[in-house]
Amino acid sequence: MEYVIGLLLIFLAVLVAFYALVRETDDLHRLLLTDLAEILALVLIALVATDLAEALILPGLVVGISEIMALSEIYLVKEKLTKQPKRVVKLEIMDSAPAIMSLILVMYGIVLSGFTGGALAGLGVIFYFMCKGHDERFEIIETASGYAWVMWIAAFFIFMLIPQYWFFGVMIAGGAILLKVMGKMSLIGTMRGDSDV
Amino acid sequence: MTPEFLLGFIILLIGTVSAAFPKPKTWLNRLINIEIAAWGLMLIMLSYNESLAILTFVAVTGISTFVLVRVIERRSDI
Amino acid sequence: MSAVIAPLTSAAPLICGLIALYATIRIVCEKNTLKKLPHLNVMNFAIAASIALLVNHWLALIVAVAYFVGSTLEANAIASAWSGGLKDD
Amino acid sequence: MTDLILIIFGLIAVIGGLATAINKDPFDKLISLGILAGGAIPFIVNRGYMDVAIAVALTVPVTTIFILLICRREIT
Repeated sequence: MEYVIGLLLIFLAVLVAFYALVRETDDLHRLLLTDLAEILALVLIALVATDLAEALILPGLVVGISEIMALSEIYLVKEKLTKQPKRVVKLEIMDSAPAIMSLILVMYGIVLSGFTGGALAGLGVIFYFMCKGHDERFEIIETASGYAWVMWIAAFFIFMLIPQYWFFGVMIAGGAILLKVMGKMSLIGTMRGDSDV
Repeated sequence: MTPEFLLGFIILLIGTVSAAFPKPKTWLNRLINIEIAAWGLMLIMLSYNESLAILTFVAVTGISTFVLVRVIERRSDI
Repeated sequence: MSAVIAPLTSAAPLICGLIALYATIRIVCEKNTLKKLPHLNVMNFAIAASIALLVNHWLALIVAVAYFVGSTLEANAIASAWSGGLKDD
Repeated sequence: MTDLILIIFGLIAVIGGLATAINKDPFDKLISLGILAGGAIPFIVNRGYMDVAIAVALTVPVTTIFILLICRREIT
């Protein structure tokens, strides 16, 4: 009963969103409406209401964030908006808050581990880079990414050769995906700023 | 029919309608109205006890908001 | 003794919720943006208190602290951006 | 008694959502979004997911600060 009511309401919402998407002509408005359509699709999955829903939502979120990033980059290149903006807003909060705030977020993300912890820690790192500025130290991120690959392959061999230590392998793989997601997400934070490369 | 389910659908419908037809049609208004729909989705996930999905969804919403803000900032600068 | 305390402890988050509802109505009815912010702070304090009183668990205290810090930061950021941000040259 | 508290928080959340949809000034909209968050977080706490509530309460102001970067007041 609850499932049927939810399904009817969500189809109504999808109809409204796609009607707006059809009527829209500006490209940036269409990009924003794509985000709305992603949220509505996730509601459709969440209505399944078992552990299967949770297992389906996580890949949906991964695909959604990568889609938004790729489409926004394509849009920026297509509209020739590649140079930095002139007026960058500075808030008073951005001098005092980010150190403690992003420290808490990164610590909590490391405790969670996996893609969830990587996204949370990546948000903290983006916040820190956005507020404090950055000095183009990409080689650290590349090194971390290489170690993450090594950890991943080590976890794979543990699964294959000594399966009785599976918990150790799960922990190594979780740490590796945390490193990789956090490094990739922190690259986004360096894209906004006053220093032109 | 838990209270979270009902509340989540009310907020989701408010957010969807207001994001589809924002009143002063600017990019900023539409971005903020999408946040309302995101809160509705979070409450619906809560009513089905999908806690890990909520955590990931909240973090991903923050990151995608930053990506969209970067696009809007450069677009409205010219 | 505990029979006397039990209705009191369950009435305390209710009072905090009513204060939050009153502050919400004041925010919505207020026209000036700058005058909305003190009422927003009142609502944040009331919500943080009722979070700490709602569930009998020690982690609820940490949730209340996190919500308190986060919402105060948010209100400060809105006020700072409304006044035009940090002027640097 | 707990039902009455939940009804009050649901009312706060719905008022916040409607006010966010109706308001026109971006700063008023962000303040109303704060009301919506304040109404929604007690539901997470009431279900018993304290770790999720900590993460949500810390992530919401970061998202608001991101949006504030493109809010400009028209200097009159």
